[in-house]
Amino acid sequence: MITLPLTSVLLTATPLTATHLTAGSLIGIWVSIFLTLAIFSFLYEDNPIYKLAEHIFLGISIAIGATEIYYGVFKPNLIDKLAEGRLLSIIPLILLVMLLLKMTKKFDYMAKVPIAFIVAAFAGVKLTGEANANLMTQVAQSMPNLPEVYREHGIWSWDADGAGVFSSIFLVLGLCACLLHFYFSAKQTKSMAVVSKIGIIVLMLSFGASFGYTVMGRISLAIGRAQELLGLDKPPIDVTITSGGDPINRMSLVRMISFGTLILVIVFLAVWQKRRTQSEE
Amino acid sequence: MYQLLKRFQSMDRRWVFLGMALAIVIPTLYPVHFPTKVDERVQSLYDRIDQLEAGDTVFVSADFDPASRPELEPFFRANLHHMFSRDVNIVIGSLWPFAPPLVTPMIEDLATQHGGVYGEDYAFLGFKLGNELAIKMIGDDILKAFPVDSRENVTADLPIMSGIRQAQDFELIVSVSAGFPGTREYVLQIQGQYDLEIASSTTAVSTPDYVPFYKAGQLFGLAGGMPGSAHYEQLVYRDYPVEGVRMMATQALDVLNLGHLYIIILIVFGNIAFFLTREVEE
Amino acid sequence: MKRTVPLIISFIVGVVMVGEFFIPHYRYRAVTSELLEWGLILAAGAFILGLVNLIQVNLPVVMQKKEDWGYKLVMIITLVVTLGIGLYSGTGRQDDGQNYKWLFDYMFVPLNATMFALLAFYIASAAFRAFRARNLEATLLLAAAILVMLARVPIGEAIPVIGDYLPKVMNWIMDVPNIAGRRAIFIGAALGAVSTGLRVILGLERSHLGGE
Amino acid sequence: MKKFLTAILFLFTTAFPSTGFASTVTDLSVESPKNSDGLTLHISWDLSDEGEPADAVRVVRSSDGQSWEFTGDIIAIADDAEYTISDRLDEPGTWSYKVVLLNTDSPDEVGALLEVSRSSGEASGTPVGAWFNAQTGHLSLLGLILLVGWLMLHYTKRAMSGEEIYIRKMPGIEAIEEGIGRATEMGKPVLYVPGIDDLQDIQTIASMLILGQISKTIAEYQADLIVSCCIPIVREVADEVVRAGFYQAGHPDAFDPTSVRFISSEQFAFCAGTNGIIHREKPATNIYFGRFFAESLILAETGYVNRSIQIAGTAEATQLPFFIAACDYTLIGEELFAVSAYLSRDPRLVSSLKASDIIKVACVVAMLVGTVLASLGNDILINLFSISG
Repeated sequence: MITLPLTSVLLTATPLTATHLTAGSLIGIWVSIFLTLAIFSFLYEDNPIYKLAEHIFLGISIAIGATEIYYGVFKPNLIDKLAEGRLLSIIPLILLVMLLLKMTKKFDYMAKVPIAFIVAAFAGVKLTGEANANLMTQVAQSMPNLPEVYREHGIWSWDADGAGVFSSIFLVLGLCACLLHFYFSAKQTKSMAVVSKIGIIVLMLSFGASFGYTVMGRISLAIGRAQELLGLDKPPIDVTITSGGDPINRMSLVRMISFGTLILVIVFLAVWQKRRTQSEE
Repeated sequence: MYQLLKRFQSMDRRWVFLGMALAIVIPTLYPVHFPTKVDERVQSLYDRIDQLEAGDTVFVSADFDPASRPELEPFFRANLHHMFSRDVNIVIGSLWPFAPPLVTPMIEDLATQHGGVYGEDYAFLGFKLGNELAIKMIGDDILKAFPVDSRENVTADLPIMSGIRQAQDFELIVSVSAGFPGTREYVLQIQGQYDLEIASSTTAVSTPDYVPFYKAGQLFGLAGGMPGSAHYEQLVYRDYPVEGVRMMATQALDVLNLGHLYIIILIVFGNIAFFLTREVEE
Repeated sequence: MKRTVPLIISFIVGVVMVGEFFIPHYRYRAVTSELLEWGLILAAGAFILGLVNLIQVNLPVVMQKKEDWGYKLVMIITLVVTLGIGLYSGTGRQDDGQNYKWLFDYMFVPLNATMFALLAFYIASAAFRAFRARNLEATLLLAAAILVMLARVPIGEAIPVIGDYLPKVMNWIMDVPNIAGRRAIFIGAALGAVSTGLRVILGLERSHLGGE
Repeated sequence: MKKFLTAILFLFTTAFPSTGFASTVTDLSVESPKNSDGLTLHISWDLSDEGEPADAVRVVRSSDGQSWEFTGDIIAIADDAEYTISDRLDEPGTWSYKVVLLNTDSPDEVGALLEVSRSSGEASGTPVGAWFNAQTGHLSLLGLILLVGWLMLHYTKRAMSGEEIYIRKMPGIEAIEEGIGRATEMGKPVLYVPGIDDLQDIQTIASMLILGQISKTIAEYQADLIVSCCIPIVREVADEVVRAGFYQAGHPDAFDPTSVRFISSEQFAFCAGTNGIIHREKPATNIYFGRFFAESLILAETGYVNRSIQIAGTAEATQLPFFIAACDYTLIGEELFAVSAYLSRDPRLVSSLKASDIIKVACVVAMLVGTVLASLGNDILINLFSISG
């Protein structure tokens, strides 16, 4: 175990000369911290600042999605091509208009054509992809050559994370049991119930692994937020707020803003809570 | 005792939240570093990319958004660094609408560090909606899927795209995937059809889902979650800490310790309380 | 007519798309990539529908000053302003100093990321209050979960004696039972996709066209 | 001494730079690969160690035999190397190829290179595109699809002719009805979330089918229903499905058009919006059927805090542990599809279920037999299931 001093672990980048923080960026940093804490305030209770942040989020996410979709799809794949005079691109335009007629009462049946088109396109594309990668390949990869496995790893090899004949057989039989657990069109006999039970056990081990990994993923994301609130998301630089003013460490500045905003949010929640209890009485 | 356990069980969950917050903030402020062994799946990813030759062209699909950034940004950066420093040409595309504004600064940042020339050493084709359909199109005809790049240059005219028309014309594909659509859809739609070499960097959540693909040879490498990114960082930047680079995943991995312990303790204590009180009730 | 045309289109498009896997000829691929492009455009069109629908739902709430109308107003204003700035800024919208970039960096990023980060807290609470070793299955699930959590962080490897074996056992769980379980689910999902796909193509599945 | 030797060696190597390998191009061949798109040619050649020395080679091509252009990268000459490139063409037709020998100081102009006749002889080829990829794996995939189709149609016919195809009853089905009953007693709504994926996803389709049946039951019980959608098209369809359900139950007037809502197509905005519904409207029963991602836990947790009865079903393996943890009843994977078939008794669904059951048993048999065969050194079954690109 190596304990590194805080500065060397977190502040690895070479400090640059102080950069000027524009008013826009400064306000941005505050807004970003405020919105972060506003969402976190939901953990206390559903409250007005959370709702405010939530609705800003609803609005901004749809707007950014729409903007990116415009520049990512409509413009290059439709508008530009029409502007070049590509006649074939009139067909998707017509289909698009038909889809948008969905919003009218009178012609909404027209939308069935583009919907049929897109659903069938997805269905056709997924059909071969799933059958190939998720069925054929997985079955093909579940037929181990046991003597070869034995030559390579023996019955059980710690060095190879437990690979070996035991694990190979476990994999094949476990997979068979799981598949038979999902066999619905027969009454369950006693022997089938046993197989099904084995299948469930294997599935539960699999879900357990999933659970462990998911916990890790979620905590990782919270760490990301903590790094930003504590000013550890950017290289350590000195910034000036007013031109010609004294340089201040960006990390300290962010921490000051975070702390101040946290107090603000807590005070707000306390006042809001008090008022609510009063009005209930 | 029973009363105490009962109260412990019905404790306001906001105390649990507060504990979680402390379990994250404290080690972030005062980190303790433990060395780790590099995962075999990450090693094979690294080795394959390390074998690329100067002039090879790789397609990177950046399919993540701000929400999954902590896990994937470190990999994305280290991966670009790795390939730029080997003079590999990098073509980047995305299937997530929120990716372009997020990844553009990262790409530019790394390109500037390595003196990459846009259009020759790297290019960002932008975002394409349509999930499986878009992936199928990348397999069929990438120039048709992305007629222009993110800077509105005609994609076919970019020097980096000469000789490239389909996914199989790339040396390999790196899918940096935060979920749907992502690695899984690449594997399903085009990996088998064209026998492509695909590597995946993914969130912890998707990792158990992608392990069968790795074991079946459908992926040649898999960097799962924060440890995956941290291991890759450690392979790319051999020494820790590195001057001028923030190894964000490696830092975060040290914070994860306490977070995991906290959850384990919660599960164990929650269950003990549950069983003790249940016995009394019965 | 209103019913037959969509069904014919479903059939043709579906069959052409299935054929894409089996027919590598470039002339055929020219057709499929064209159809795929139309698919992309329609998928984008569906997004416009959502946008309009959102305004259709929320505007009356604001007009009639129903509950939470203030928030809905904030939402509509944010939407309109962001969209306006985004469309106005053009290709350079992601450059430094652009308003669109500001909105994305300082508003969308923290909101999106924090929403996700809430999950860490909910998992803690679920772990404490909901995850119970009620029976054999749940016990196995929990045991596997704890083992994976411990082995996946550096501190697990640092535990004396068992620290060496923890990652190995975890990898075994990932490589053997996990794969067995996943493959069963994958195979089932693939069969589902094949049968549903065939139903859509053959016109037996019409729920997406509004029932029978 | 060592230093001195190194210096000598250094002088020697710089004074007489490497002159490359003596090389002559032999056996230049141009072939159209099998099962290709008709715009690809494979060019291969050998180098014999005679003639003038060179460092590298590069391929030039021409569609008319007149004007030549480079294609592909510069390839360094090495011992024992095999030279093959796959060339992508812009248009079909007959293409001629030459291999040009390069020295590091060679001019970069195609014409100049050809003039100094440092190029090989010509070889030409015409790409032939395949109209059907007839490799074993592709054939067995096609066979599999046709088999599933045939089984489906076969059992549909049998089901239509009145034959009862058995599906075992799953415990989840009773849970749904109980949940609706509870909501009616409490006078609170039932919240139905059909996942967050597109309509094309089979889980969403199954969810819509179940929603049709559930809305019928809800209309009969005269309970309230809220459907919270993440995808606009899903909302449209859910709207019609619920409307039809209320109509079939004989209560078309009870249908409230605002009950089927589009929240947002952004995952977390959707999640926040649906959370809001759970917090503000406090449904008695929450049903989550469909494809879920990260939002599953937040929704299930919020529902748990609000003491709703929760029933979940998804085929999304990553989210199942949380549903199992926080919900009262969870349908795992395909059980979701089985429930939709059981509830609707739709011959088409029942037949698909039957068809996939048969294929599953076939897979089990194939894997067991395949393992035995593979262990005996026979890879026939593995090859049957393998597709190479």
